[in-house]
Amino acid sequence: MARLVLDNIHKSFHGESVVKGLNLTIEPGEFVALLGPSGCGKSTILRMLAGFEPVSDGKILHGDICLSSSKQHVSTEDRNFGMVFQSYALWPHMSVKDNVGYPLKVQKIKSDERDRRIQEALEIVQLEEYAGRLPAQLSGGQRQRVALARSLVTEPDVVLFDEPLANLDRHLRAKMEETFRAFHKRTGATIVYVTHDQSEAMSLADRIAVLKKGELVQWGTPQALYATPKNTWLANFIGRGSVLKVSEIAPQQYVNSTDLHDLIERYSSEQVFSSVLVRPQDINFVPIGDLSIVVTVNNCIFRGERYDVELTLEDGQKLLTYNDMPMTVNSQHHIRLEQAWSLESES
Amino acid sequence: MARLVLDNIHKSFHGESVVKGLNLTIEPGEFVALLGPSGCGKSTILRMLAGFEPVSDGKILHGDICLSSSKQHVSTEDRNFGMVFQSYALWPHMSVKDNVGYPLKVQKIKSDERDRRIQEALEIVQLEEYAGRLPAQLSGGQRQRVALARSLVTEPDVVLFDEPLANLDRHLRAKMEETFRAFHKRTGATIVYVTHDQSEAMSLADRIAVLKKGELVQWGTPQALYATPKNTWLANFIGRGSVLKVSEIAPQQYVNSTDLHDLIERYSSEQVFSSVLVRPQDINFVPIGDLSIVVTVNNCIFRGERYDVELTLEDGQKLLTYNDMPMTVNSQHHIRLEQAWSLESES
Amino acid sequence: MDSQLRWLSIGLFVLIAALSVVPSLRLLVEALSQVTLSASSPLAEVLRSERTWIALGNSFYTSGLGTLIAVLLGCGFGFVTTLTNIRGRAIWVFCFMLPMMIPPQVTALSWLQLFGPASPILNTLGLAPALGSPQPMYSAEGIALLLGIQSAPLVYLALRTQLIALPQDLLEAAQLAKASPFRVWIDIIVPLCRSAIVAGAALAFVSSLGNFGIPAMLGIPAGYIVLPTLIYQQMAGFGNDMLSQVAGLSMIIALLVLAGMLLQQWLQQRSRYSLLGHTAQSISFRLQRWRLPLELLLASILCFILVAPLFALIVSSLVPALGMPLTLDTLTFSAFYEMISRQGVTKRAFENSVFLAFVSAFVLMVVSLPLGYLLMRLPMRTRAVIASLIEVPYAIPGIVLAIAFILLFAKPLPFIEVSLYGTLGIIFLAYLSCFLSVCLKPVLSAMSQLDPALEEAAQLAGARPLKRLVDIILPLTAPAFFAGGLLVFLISINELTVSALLWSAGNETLGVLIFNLDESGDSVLASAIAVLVVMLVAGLMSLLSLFAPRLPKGVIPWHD
Amino acid sequence: QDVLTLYTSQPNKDAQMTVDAFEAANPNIKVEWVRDGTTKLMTKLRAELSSGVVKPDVLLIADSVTMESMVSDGYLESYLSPNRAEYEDSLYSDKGYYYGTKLITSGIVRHKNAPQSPTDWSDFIKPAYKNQVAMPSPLYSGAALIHLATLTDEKTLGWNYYEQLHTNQVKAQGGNGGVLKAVASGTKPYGVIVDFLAIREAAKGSPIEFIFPKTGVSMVTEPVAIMKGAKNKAAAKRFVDFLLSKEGQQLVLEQGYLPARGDIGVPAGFPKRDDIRLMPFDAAKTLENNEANKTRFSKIFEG
Ligand SMILES: Nc1ncnc2c1ncn2[C@@H]1O[C@H](COP(=O)(O)OP(=O)(O)OP(=O)(O)O)[C@@H](O)[C@H]1O
Ligand SMILES: Nc1ncnc2c1ncn2[C@@H]1O[C@H](COP(=O)(O)OP(=O)(O)OP(=O)(O)O)[C@@H](O)[C@H]1O
Ligand SMILES: [Mg+2]
Ligand SMILES: [Mg+2]
Repeated sequence: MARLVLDNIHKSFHGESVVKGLNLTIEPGEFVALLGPSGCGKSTILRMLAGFEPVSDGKILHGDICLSSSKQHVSTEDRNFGMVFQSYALWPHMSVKDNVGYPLKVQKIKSDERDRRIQEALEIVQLEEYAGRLPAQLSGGQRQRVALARSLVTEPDVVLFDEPLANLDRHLRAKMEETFRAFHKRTGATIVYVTHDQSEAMSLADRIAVLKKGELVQWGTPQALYATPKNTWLANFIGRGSVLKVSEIAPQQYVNSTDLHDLIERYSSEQVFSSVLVRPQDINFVPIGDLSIVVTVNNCIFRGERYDVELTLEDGQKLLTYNDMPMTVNSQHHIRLEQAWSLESES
Repeated sequence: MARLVLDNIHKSFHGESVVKGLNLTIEPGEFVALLGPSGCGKSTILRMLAGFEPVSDGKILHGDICLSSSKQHVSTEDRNFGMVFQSYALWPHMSVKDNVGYPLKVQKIKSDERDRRIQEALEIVQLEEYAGRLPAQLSGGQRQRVALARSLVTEPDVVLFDEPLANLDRHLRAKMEETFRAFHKRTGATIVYVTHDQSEAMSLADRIAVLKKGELVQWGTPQALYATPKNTWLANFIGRGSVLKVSEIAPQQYVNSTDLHDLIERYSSEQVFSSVLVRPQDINFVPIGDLSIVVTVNNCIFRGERYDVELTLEDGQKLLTYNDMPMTVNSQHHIRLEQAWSLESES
Repeated sequence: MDSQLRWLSIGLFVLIAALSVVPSLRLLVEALSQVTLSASSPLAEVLRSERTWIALGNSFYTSGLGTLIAVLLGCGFGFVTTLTNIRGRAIWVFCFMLPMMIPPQVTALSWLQLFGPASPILNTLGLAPALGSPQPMYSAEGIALLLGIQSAPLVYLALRTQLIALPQDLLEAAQLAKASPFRVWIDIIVPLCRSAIVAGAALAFVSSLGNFGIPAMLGIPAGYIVLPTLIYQQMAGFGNDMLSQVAGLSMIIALLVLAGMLLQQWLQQRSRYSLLGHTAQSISFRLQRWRLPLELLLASILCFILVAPLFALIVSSLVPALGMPLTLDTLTFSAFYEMISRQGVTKRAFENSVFLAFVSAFVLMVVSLPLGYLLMRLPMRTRAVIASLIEVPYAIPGIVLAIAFILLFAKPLPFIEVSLYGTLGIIFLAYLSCFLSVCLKPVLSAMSQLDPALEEAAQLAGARPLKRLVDIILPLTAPAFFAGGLLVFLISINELTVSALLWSAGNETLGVLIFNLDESGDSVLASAIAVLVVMLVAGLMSLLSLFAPRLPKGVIPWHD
Repeated sequence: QDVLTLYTSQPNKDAQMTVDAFEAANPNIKVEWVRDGTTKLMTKLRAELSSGVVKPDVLLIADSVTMESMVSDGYLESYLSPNRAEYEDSLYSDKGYYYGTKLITSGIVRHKNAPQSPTDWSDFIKPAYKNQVAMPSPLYSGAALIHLATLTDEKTLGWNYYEQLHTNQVKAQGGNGGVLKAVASGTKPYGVIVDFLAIREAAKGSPIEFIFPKTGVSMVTEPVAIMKGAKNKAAAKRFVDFLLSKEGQQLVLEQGYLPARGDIGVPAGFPKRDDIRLMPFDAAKTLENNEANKTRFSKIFEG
């Protein structure tokens, strides 16, 4: 086990920068998630870590060994990394069983031990009955699970997951999340996990790196990211919530209910403004009273356990909240904002 | 516009049944979602609708026309259907622009009109800048968006979506959901939408069909599915919640708080039982009192806006609820269950 | 770089140098050997001669047109037999492989007879042309037509390996876009197969360029020279600088190949797409009412290129002497009897040729796996250069290649003092050198379309290059390998021009045997042997079908 | 046992017969032989010589012009065989570099169903033969080149004759084999061809016949020669002597060729020896004019 250091990594394709000056230090055995909008460079980072793409500049260190730099390149098969590809990359000519067992075969594991471990891995992903099938005879989700099983049979130092659960339903995802936790605990491997599902990232990762257009925006624990996002973009990106323009206030601090209502009231008449983040659960419908503002229901969407309600303030700003009951569009209500977090304006 | 009828559809691959006696009537212009665990036959149903796979038995009608039966088969290009493939199926030799524009080119739309519509579609999926790229030079999510754009340029009678948003982050998904709604409104097309994301299905679809191992389990509005699931399996599958074994009670009815606590108490001593569904939001932590039961915190997972809390009853049954604060594992608490829904036992 | 890879590269580059570059270089040296400052050096004479340039132009025309015909035929057959629900697929494919086995002279002669003044059919119908009326086959276009037919299977096999790897969903997406089958074909299938078509076309072009038999048969009477016939003219002269002139002419062919390769590279550069994944189902267009007409069309084409020549061949092997009509009275199996009973040479020739063909095909298949793999990893330009170097020995006429091998090997090998000259070994080496590109072409085009992620996944599993080659790349490109090996086998089993100079007593090949018999007037015996060769090949091919269930899918072209 | 290496352009069967007979007469010598068409054989030999090896001890190839060119390049050993006295001077080189062993003449062949019966070369320029005649091309065949040299030297024919042949659309073929096929299969009813091919094939039943033209026939002599630097000169000399001996010439007769020695007789199907007119021919001069002849021919026939 060794620390994984990405030191000022740059990557460009045909002159176009895709990853720009990325610095990350991943402790041994840490579970790290990469989050970011589609096309921000997450897969590219994994591919550089795995050694499929050379870095354009900077270096990747694993402990004392330099894995990649503009001069050096340790080839993938010498890295002892595991990976689940976004495109699965199953070998079409091998059965499910052979696909999963191939890494073991390469490691010359004996065949009964191998069978046992394949069996185990297939059980985890609930594909025991499909052992003899070819990948072409599987459904999308089943293929993804084969790819997962393949990455779980060996015990690599570092495992890279590229959206490993994108095609699975929620129950299977929950099950798989459990599996990842168990795998992580058992092997102590360092895990780098790319996902577009924040709740997945939040629940699995020790730390999360949020990327935007190839640059690191924030790097911290899930709680820190959720509660104290750095700027407007991040606040919008992580979790659900609304960014409100209010009267000026110092960035990066909590604002309590009284102050918040005050800031909102003062805003309308001012030019200079700050942005604050209001989470939906911090908004309550209240009877008319001192600390309350008038809102109109703009939209109401059913989400299973509850409804997403989109509200409009009198000055036209939008707010998102939840409600257990459907609400009539265009009806007027009063709400109180319990707290908010003030943001840096985006650079 | 015409009604789409799936009449007792069977499908088997090499003698193995994958879809079994499916009956669905989809009204013209309806937005229908197919939900079900991985491998339950969703993609196969779409492929039969599109005409890529012949049906093994039964027939598919579109208005008065029999699209597919064991005797007849209208070929895909005569169906005026659209589809987004789970595997995207982008043509690797065409640029993004050409991929999106191909259906228009086939329909001999003039080139300026075509350019306009391609431009529009690319704007919707936020890929204007990538028009000249080849699919191989795109990220996973970008490829998926190209596939989406391609399905949105034309105006088919029926559009089939196979997990069209699986690789997109939540904000882009929200944006795309909007797009689907707008598209549906504008074209009035019938839409069959496969997804593993229930909240997506719930928010988009007029009606949802839930499948299990190739069989239809329930077919109804999202609200009905969520609130009044038919059996234990469905209750577990749709939304989050816990199925509790309680003393016997008639199926398919609401149970109020008092009755529920009574049923739970009586259960421990009995043999015959019923199952009820308790949604997490119907569980409240309360001070010790009349209507309350003791629980132990089993697990507590951060999910961004709140924590998932897994509780254990004294008889070992598990319950899921939410809490805004983290809770210490193994600490004891009292809860009250506000309501529940009684389920049919699974066949 | 990985040490396995490094050793592999070094080994293979030595091999390429030995097989392709050294013979070509030796010819170059020979071409330049007598260059003096005076204007009368052989090379200068060759370059000055107007006929050189006429022949060059003619070669270009016939090979180009021949390639076009080969592409049309090969692709037509390829698309119809792989993509449609035509009946009896396996039989069509099987039959399409066989015309390669019939000496082109036989094909030409049978057509001349079929449509000539002595045609038995036309004569009974009263349609026969007057004695000595002009024959359209004696023309550049006639040459091109035969060249095209001869090399169509090259295109066919190269294309087929690509077609069976086409991901089905790409076609489905096009059908959804309401593209008619024709448009799907034009817009999706053809572009996706372009790399294979170009590879096949390149092979056809190069093989037409070096072909001597067809232009000799049809071009000489029309006074139409191409480079290989010009080279033969130089040899037939009595001059002492014949070797340098011949070598000089061959270098012109080499230059033509290099130019062709640049074109090919340019075409393929823009058609390298890795195809994600593979499909299990084979694509099948439903032909409906077009099926019967299409089947009839295929049948009539096969009649022309296979049945008629084969029939002519069989007829001429069953009469006592050339030109006699086949009737119940004249029918005799004496030619077969004589060839079979004269055990010695016939048996030896069969053994030698089958052995050489098998071993060359096998060795080349084994070599092209790592070679193709390494080439794919080279920068585009380097790859183009190496690929064209490999191509040169196949393009220059076999007889010239044989000269190069004599020049190289006539003396015992240095250090070990073993002489390869006069053994089967030298023919074997020459075959390797000559047919390397035939085997490599389909493999390269298949490899270029492989999804790189599949290999990356194996790298993650810790598999080193050799292991990846065997476990991942080989099975995925197996049809291409087998296509390459099959082509080498089919071409070398009755190969003539290379072995013509290199054989020695005891080391006869079938090609040499047939040719020598034919040349010394025993064309009836020659036909008998040719019939036996066709039967042998057909037999071996059917035998292969027996192994099909154990081989990866799609490996045996005539087995679904 | 001595090993003698022979390069020959005789047809397989004949070569085998010759070798068998020689080995029978000389049991202590074993012959290893390579057979190929003269052109290929010479190409092979030239390539070997060019890399500095002398493989064969004896050559037995179609024509004397080739031998002449080998002489001028200094590749042949001179040997005065005691048997030469029986031969006409023109059949061997006076320094003993090579000896003609048989006479292969080029004459006329016709299909049995052909309407005309040509009797002389000049018939081929008559309108009735327009586009009906095949001949071997001197550009590809040594024997045809000698034929050309012989006919153009003949005063009554000359180059004018060849120009008229072209006007009359006479078609050149790659070699004698091509002509045989064209005539036997009826694609061209008439042709120019070497005698033995046509006569043998006709004997087997092929519907053709060979005609010795009135003006005379051209001929090649299939000379035998010893290589300079031959490993086994003694055996080579024995081989030359054997071919020139009466026994050797008898063998030629059996094989169906006109023997070079005048006192042996003619094979079946040939006219009496005296009825065959041989046109005069000078090998050394032909070699000298060789390039010019080819160029002139290709100008006429390839435009
Ligand atoms: N070509 C085939 N041959 C055999 N079985 C197949 C084939 N294609 C699909 N199946 C099987 O049919 C079942 C249904 O597949 P389908 O692709 O419809 O599932 P799905 O509901 O789309 O699943 P997912 O959510 O994982 O994409 C699966 O169990 C799969 O293994
Ligand atoms: N081969 C390539 N050539 C050119 N540009 C590329 C290539 N591969 C990726 N890109 C570009 O690099 C950027 C980052 O791609 P990457 O695949 O890393 O994104 P990602 O964060 O994984 O996105 P997603 O969530 O959509 O998978 C994208 O804008 C993509 O278009
Ligand atoms: Mg990605
Ligand atoms: Mg699916």
